[in-house]
Amino acid sequence: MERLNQKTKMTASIIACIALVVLLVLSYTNTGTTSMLRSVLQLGSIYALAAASMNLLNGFTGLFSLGHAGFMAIGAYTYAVLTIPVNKKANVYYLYGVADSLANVALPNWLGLIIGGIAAAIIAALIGAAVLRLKSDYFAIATLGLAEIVRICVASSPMARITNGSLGLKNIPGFTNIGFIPAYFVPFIVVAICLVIMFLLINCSYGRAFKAIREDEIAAEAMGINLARHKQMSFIISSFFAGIAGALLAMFLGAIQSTTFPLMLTYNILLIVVIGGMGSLSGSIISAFLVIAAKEWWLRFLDVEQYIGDWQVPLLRTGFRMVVFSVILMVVVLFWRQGIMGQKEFSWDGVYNFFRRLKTKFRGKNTKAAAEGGNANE
Amino acid sequence: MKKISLLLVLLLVFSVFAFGCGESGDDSAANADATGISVEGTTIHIGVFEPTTGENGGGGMQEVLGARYANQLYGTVEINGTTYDIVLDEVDNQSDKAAAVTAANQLISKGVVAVLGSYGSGVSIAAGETFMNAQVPAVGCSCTNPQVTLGNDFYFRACFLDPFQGTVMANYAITEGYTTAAVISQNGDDYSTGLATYFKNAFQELGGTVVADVTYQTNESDFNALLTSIKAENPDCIFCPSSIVTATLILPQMTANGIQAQVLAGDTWENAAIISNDAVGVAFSTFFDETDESNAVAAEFVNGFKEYLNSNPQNITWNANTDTVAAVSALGYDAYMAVYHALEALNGTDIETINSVAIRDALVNVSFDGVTGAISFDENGDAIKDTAYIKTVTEDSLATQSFQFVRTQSVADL
Amino acid sequence: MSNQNVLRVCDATMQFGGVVAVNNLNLEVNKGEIIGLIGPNGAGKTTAFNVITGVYAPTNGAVELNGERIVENHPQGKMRELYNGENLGKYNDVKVLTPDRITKLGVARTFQNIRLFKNLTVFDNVLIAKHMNMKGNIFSDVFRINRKEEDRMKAETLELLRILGLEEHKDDIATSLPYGKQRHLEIARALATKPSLLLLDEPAAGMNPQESDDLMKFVGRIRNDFDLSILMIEHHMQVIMGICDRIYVLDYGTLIAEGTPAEIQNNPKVIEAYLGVDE
Amino acid sequence: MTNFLQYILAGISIGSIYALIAIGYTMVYGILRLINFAHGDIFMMAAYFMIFAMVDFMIPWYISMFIMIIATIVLGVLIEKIAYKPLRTAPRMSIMISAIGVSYLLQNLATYLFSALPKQYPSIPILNTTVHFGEASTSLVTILTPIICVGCVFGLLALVKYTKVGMAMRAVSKDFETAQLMGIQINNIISLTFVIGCGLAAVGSILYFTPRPSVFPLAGSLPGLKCFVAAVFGGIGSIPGAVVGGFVVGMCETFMKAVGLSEFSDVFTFVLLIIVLMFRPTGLFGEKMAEKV
Repeated sequence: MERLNQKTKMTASIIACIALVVLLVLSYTNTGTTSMLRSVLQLGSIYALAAASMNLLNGFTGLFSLGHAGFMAIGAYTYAVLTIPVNKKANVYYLYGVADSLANVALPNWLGLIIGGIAAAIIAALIGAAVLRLKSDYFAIATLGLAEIVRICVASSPMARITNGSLGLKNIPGFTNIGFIPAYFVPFIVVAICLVIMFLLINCSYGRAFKAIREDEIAAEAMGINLARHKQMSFIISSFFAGIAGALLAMFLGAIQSTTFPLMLTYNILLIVVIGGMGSLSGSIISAFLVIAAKEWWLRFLDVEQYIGDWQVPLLRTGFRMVVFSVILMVVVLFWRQGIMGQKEFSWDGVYNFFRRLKTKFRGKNTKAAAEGGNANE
Repeated sequence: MKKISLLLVLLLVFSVFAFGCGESGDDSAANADATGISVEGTTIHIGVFEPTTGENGGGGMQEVLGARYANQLYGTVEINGTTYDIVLDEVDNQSDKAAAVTAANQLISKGVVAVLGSYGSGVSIAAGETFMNAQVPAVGCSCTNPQVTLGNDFYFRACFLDPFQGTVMANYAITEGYTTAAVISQNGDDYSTGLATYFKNAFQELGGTVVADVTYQTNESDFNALLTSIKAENPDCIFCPSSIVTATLILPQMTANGIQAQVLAGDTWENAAIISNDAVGVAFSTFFDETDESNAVAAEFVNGFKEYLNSNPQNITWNANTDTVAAVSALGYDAYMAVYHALEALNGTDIETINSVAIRDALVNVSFDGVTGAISFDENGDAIKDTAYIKTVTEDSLATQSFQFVRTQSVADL
Repeated sequence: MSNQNVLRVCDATMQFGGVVAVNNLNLEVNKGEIIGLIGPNGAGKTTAFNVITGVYAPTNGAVELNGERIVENHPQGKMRELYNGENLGKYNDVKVLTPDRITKLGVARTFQNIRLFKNLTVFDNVLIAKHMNMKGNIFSDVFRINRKEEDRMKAETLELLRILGLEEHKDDIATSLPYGKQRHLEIARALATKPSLLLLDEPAAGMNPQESDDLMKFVGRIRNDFDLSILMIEHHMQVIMGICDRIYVLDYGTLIAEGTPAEIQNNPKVIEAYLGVDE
Repeated sequence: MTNFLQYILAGISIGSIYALIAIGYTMVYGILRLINFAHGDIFMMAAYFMIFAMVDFMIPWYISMFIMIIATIVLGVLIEKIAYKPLRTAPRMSIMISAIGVSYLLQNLATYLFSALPKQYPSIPILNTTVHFGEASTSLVTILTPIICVGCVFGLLALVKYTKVGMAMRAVSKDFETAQLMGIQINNIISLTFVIGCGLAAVGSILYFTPRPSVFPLAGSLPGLKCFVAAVFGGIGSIPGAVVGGFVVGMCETFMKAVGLSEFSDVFTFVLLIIVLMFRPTGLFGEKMAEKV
């Protein structure tokens, strides 16, 4: 493993950032045919946040939770209920009417976003005390039950005047310009801020404590780490970001329903986490974009019957895309267990060494010995 | 230190580019405002935005068939001396809202100038904003929720609405002499819950009593306990707006539980999949009747469409293994025809390029005889309809695999 | 050497259902001592460790650290009928600190089957042990408000690794170390919690005579350098006899002998129960 | 009173099917420590096999039944060989994720092959005969279900307790590696577990779909989830626990519906589950497993 010096890394980082930004701007200014790209990027970033927050719990703290959709639902509904403009409430709650206490409430969307996250965190704090004592599989099923409870309660009739019951909410304010920053970039900025916080978290002392719990609970406890408190913390933080991701999803969709947050959503996010690598935030981010782009965009052609001349390409018809997608997932799970990144985070050293290895491979057998000699010197 | 500086650089760069693109961004937005999406070359792309997988995959596919058939018949249009080919771009919204938005964007990025669909209101509501922002008109087929078109100038629809349908069924129940009703609806489903509420309100207003109001979960398949509690109340009729899947589950269980009450339902039940011994006697409202002789357009459509279905075994599979014409197929056809007539209306205008905004403006004034009756749109973009077709399943239906038309019902009949 | 008492185990009994793993154990560790705990396999040595460190609550009995009760229990629930040990009624409080609190009070341990944080680096393994004494909360930590604290922890860790001769391995993944080094690392990690009492569970297991000799010297050194009292379980008799001030012998959960190495070596009970069988 | 009887019948009938399927979950868990998320979907595929045999190939029901059970078992064992076996040494989480992946694949495959529209489950004449109990009426299958369920459970318990194979199964569930060292063919035992679990799912699918004759690609997901809850409730890994769990879940949801709280019947089930887990973290009959330190 060869290391690059600090200056090279810095330059590389700056260049990468600028490249990223330029790409984003290009995707923005080019209207018309790139709108698909734009929505995939936005949705991808939201899923990246959701996956990263799940990874914090599943990959970093070793708590196998299946309740993510529930916390996203809490965030999304809290955001939606608090921010729907007052003059549109009558239109939204057209059947049941709106609860009196909410009739004149319309918070600015940034505040709603934060409250959405906090609401999810509060529920997590309440529930966590009870379910975090459970061992792995039991914890998974308890959180799964939790998500189902949230989903059903949100759509139930006693909640109708708040959540509009089964009818769902619409006219949810979307992304708006922040000063000179156009609305299109808002999700990226919010997600970037959240991800930076998460990166800071996993690299600080508390983050290390989480990893210690994942590696060996008993040893972690023997090192003076309070298991209950740290698990609770991880659960709350993960739920907070899940709530934010849910609220962003509500902003992106503009309309939500309890069925927007089924168990399948949790599974989808889990699969993103697995493909990216359990225990790698950068892996989750990369795989979120890849999976969303593949599922929503690149593989779409599989759903449409195609003809080459008169010959109909076999198998291609409605539903085939999802079959191919799930087969790809299985292949990843079975043969590429580490996912894209394993437990490593993105680093320039990693990229550099990856390309070096590639180069060595391509050079073929003749130079292999020489390359090995070079390695030995390191 | 490294991380902090990285973060700073990131923020700095973000703000710098945000400055830079402020103006250019506005420019492009302004462009979009004027014309939406324009047709390039001589091919007009029309998007088909339907669920072909997921909960509503079955019904969605039948609508796609209707649209495909219409496209087969009316595949070209002549506007100001140029002949344009009309091509359908189909996309699956998976009966899922999150997928619906990207699916809608997929269509926009393919450059469609109009969209047909969807089956199920939830996905239509979710995608409505995308179509509106892209200035592309959409014509809903069987999305009956009022929210679809409300406040969206680019969404039209070819069918009637839930408040109308719920009221119609309440009227029907009262005219048939029923005074007590039980209502079964699906938790989390806007169609089922909305329709049930409209029915309840109207039924009570007309002097009936709702004696039981129960709900079930998505994908639930055991209804014995629910039906037992309904049976205890002994209602005259049971209103059960639900998906086809639920219908096929709940009907046999009603028989098994010995429930004699009249079963009423909404438009979704018009699907050959529900026809069975247990379904005999149910009544539901729908948009269209294939045996309606009074409508020549419909008669022609029915013959042609049956032929189309039988031309390919896969079509029959998609149509629940029969060649009965589903109402949603007729709506798919009508939605296509609405766009087609709007395109025709552009002929003779001094338009240089065909664009989505012009099509939208033309749609506002479209008026034609469709398969499901005369179609023109009101200020919300909803087709003006005043009657629903009540259909039932009889012993004959079992052999013919088709529904029997009972009568038309309108709100004013009482 | 002062005779100040560090650890006292009082009448501790640990019963799993009907099986008595530790029976009425009394044990003392004084400041600066190295105490050996020996006995045949399954004698209940590790269980005794688990009682002291709070992993198990004893069925009956108490544990005192520096004169303060950290663990006390009496038979409860179903155990009330199953319990067949002595000293019923002597301990009436129920106080069981969790392992992390006991570690904070200055008791550190290693494990029989090495329990390192396998996929983390050597440096991180030790750094994690510093977490419990960190000043500040999660917000100041995440947003790097108390960088000094973080720098202090890292400096201390580095210093510790240097003292223990693991500095060159600091960026290696824990499991990539050779077996002996992993044992060293586990001890280093325990030392990073700044304990006053160190419990070592078979530190020389699987080592050859040369390695165990080194380990013995190492244990003696850290006792002096870190001002520790040490309680160790060990099977290597050279190690035990060469280093321990006093030795306790367990057999079938019961204490059968205690005394200086010389006394133990000549104790007929021990020879019968343990040495006679083993060697 | 009639109503009460009717509710009891409904509760017992659904409860015993939950119990049958929950056994599949619990056995696989007992042996592999794996929550087989795909079990509900295997149950759904069994129903499609039956439709194929009886409707598409016109085979009489008594033969179809065997064909279907065998096909389901083959499917289950194939899934085990392809998706679970390679992961035997992997962390628990990976194999659980693989199970979720299989479930996802089966649902999508069913949608692709059979379309999302419901298919009519063929009627088995004998099972559909109506039986009267005073004023309460029910079909024969409702009565048969608990009987078959109890029969299967006793058979299974006898197998586990008194046969050599059963002893091997118990050994494997206690300690994988030691069992292997004792000369037990682990792979055969695991396959056998899947054979039994899937066989019961197949039987369960006949009993489930005969009175609820509609099959669609997601038909297995909700019953699957509930049976899974039932298994955990009873203490996953314990066969009598799964049976008790199945009946409790079935009864609870029936009576929640009976008292007019249909909306919250599933909520109640999950709340009950969480409460039970809080007081008995390994379910009602689950073994406490202390981790060795």
